[in-house]
Amino acid sequence: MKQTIIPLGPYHPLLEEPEHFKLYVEGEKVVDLDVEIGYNHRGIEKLSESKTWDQVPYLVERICGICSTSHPMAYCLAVEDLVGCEIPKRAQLIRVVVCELERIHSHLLWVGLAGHFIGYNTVWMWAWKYRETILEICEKLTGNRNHYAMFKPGGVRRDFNKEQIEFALEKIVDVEKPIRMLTDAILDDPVIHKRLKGIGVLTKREAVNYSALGPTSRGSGVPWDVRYDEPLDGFKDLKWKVIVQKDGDVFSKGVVRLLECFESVSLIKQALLNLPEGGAIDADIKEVPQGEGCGRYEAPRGEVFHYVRSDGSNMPYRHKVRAPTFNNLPTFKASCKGETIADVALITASIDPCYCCTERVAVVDKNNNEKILREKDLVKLSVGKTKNIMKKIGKTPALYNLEI
Amino acid sequence: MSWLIYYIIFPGFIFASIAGLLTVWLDRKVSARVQWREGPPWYQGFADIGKLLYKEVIVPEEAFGSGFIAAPLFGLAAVTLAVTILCVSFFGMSEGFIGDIIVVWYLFAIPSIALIYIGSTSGNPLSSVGVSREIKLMLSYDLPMAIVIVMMALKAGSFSISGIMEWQRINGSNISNWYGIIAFVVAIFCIQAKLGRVPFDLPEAETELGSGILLELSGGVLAAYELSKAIMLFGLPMFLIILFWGKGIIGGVLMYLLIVVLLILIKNTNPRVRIDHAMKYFWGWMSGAAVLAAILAHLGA
Amino acid sequence: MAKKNNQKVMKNLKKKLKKDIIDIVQPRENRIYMRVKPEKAPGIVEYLFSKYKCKLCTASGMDMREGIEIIYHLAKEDENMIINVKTLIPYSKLEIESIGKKIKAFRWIEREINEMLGVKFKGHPDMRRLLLADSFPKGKYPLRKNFKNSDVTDEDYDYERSGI
Amino acid sequence: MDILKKSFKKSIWVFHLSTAACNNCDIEVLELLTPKYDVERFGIKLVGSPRHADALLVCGSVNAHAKPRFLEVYRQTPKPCLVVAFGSCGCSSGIFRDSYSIVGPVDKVLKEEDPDAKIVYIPGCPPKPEAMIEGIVKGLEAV
Repeated sequence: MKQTIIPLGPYHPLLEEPEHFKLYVEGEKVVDLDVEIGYNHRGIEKLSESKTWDQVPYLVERICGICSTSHPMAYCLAVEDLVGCEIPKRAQLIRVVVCELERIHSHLLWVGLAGHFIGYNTVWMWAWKYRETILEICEKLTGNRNHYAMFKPGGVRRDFNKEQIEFALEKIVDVEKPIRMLTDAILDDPVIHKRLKGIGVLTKREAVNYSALGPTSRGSGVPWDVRYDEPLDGFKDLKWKVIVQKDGDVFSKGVVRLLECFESVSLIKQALLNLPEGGAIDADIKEVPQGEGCGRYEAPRGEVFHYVRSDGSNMPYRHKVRAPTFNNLPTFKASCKGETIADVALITASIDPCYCCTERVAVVDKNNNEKILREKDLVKLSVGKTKNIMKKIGKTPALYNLEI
Repeated sequence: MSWLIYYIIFPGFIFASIAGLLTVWLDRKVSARVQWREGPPWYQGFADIGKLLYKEVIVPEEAFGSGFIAAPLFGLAAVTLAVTILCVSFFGMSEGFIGDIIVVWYLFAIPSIALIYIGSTSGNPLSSVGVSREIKLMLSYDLPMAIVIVMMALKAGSFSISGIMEWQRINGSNISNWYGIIAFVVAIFCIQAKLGRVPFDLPEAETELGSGILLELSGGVLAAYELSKAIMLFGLPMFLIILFWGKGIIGGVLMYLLIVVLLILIKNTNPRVRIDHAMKYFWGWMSGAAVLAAILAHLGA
Repeated sequence: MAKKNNQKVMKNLKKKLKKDIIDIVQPRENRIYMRVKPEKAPGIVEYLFSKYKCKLCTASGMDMREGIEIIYHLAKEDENMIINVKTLIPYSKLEIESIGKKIKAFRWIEREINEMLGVKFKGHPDMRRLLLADSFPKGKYPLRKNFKNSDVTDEDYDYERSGI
Repeated sequence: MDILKKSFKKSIWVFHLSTAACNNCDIEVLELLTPKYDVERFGIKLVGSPRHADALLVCGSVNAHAKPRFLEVYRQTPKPCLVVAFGSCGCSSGIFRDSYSIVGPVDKVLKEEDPDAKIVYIPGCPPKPEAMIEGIVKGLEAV
């Protein structure tokens, strides 16, 4: 059977990070997949060996634009694990607030893009419109829309004052309503059910075998969530639950993300309400003894792992960073096999690879008449599929309009 | 001599491009408004063309040099000729010739052929994919449109524009009866495809093929293509006015605005369709509707 | 509850693997560091991954004076414990059995350690470059201590091989 | 001739290019198109191919893997074109300055290819959307 392989150059007209996938396809069916990354390699681990302990959070924050507070969080936990010191309660709750805020805005970004992939561009515009309010809260609390620079080993750099907390509390309430509306609109939309259910299935055994992380594994019934498995003492007295779905297809991964937004909103409210009065926000570590420590935290896309080893000097001897997408990316081999090209764009979006940097999938034609399939090609294919599903159902849901 | 003046100044190049670029601006403004955005300023069309002329032209080595530059200019000239013939007889300045309705329709087809020529010679794999889609699209929308034109001409008993307009002036414009409305809907979709607008903008899908067929055009050459598209955006609705309305200038302007608004509406309310969908759509539904309209017209409804 | 079952994990780890482990230490309540000989390491890690139901967090390689040390970080979620298996591979014979042969999760991390530190993984299915550019000069390993950031500058990249 | 030059200022077509960036600037670029900061009112449009582009929006410090491709895209854009170095990574490779895989910020890499390329710097990590619009507008004057 003729195998088609489409190479796709790293530079893509719309935007996105340069990631390059090669998909070996027979006709419409996907047979194999090859990934080529490295366009973004900036040698961060080598750089952090030339930074002092306090400078590393600034560097580590710029690994990924949208989970830019999980890396410093995991790094600070690693250093605190190495030093073995206790962090004041108020600092922990401030950390929880900032991390959960980022989880919402990262999930909303994903919801917008997933909507774009199946042709609901209104979902894209709405999700990103409500994401603006979250960014406003972040800017109010931490001073910057994304790279917050709030954490340092031993605690938090800045404190929240009364006025900031009121602003955040009142704004977070009027974010919950639109997310509720968006979730209901998406979850009970017949076309989305037909479109997302049963494709790109990652079985539980495969998820364990690839040690997938975050929503990708929780969507297949594997209840790994670092906030639950290795709870910070800040988390112990907050009430929340891990969201797990069983059937591991794109739909359940989406459901996990959407419901997590609500958990995050309630977490933020609880944390902001019982911030302990006054109290130091920093256990100011004087010097780091020899030894090693691992820290891990639940980023929006999965568990971020940092390993730090020190030889007593004021710079880390070795600093290992592992982003969640590193484990989730190879799961494509399992979940993309046997799917049609039209669905591949959705499957790549389902693991939310660090802001769709891998959404351009290459389908290569063996007898080298290169059929170039770019992202919008895939989007169009998937939109085409949505259209004929709608014909079958004979109803055009309100969400489905406004091609951008 | 008077033909030359018509061609260059009044209904020809200058007038058509101004009207076309204003329509392009109207289209972008309304689409932006629909998405809560504030659209571009009124002179946006002129600024785009001006800027493109200001830029240098890059000709890829594989492309056949002079042909690459001549083709869009050739397309532009053909479109302006078509618009001149249309407007000359619409404003009653001089008698058209027999069969000029067919001539106009195929003059409008020349820019697409020019595009296919550019796309195939530019040696870029992406534009070759765009070329195959453009050819398929042309084939699909020509069939229903041809049926509509022939039907209108037979109804009016003459193949010249002024003849059709004369007939409609006497016994009511075509749009006012059943077959006219069906044919009008078919014609609107065919024009949408001919202009390459969103539901059918397959050949130059922006992020899909990296503006596929237009990938290699740059500078003045691209300006020629954009201008011909703008003039077509002005010319094709005029073509429909003659086919379906026929009488009066004021009525014509109102009809023109109605058609443009319809085109914008279609563009904003549905996502791009896959190429095989488009072909099935045109050959199936559209041709069926055109044949139905023809039967109705024949029965004198 | 956490106190009690952590001793339990330490005890049965000792019981099962006692002869292979050089030493095992538990500095904190949810961390275990275990030092193992390079030939034994793949066997132990596979045992921990499959039978003992641990998940692979990652593996980090370090350039120590006497050789390259690889630490396999495995997390045992239900007892919220991180088990780190450390092996020291001498410079003289820089190779180790690849775990990626059997378990897919290890494939990418082994490719990264190979290109960054030069450790050969015997039997790895597709050992290619993962992160570094193809035009990166051969034979240079960025994460080694003797490699300075300024060693490789713009000129050393020969761009013909970058496949443009 | 200055009519054409003036119209160049009124309609800028932008092609986005990301070289080793942390994709935060990429999101901020997309935010410019959303209803809140709509840039289409200045006639700025995102286009699909470097051939049509007048401004190259480069996010991220250029790493070795991306350098040949970035220069290739620059050669393909018809001159006169504006290169916008986006964010502190674009202006000075930011925090990744002395890493082995970074071969210098946008202007150092570009100077090799074409010494008198017109470059606009928009610092900030990520730059605020207002700063971006102001940067592009300032860039127009320079052309």
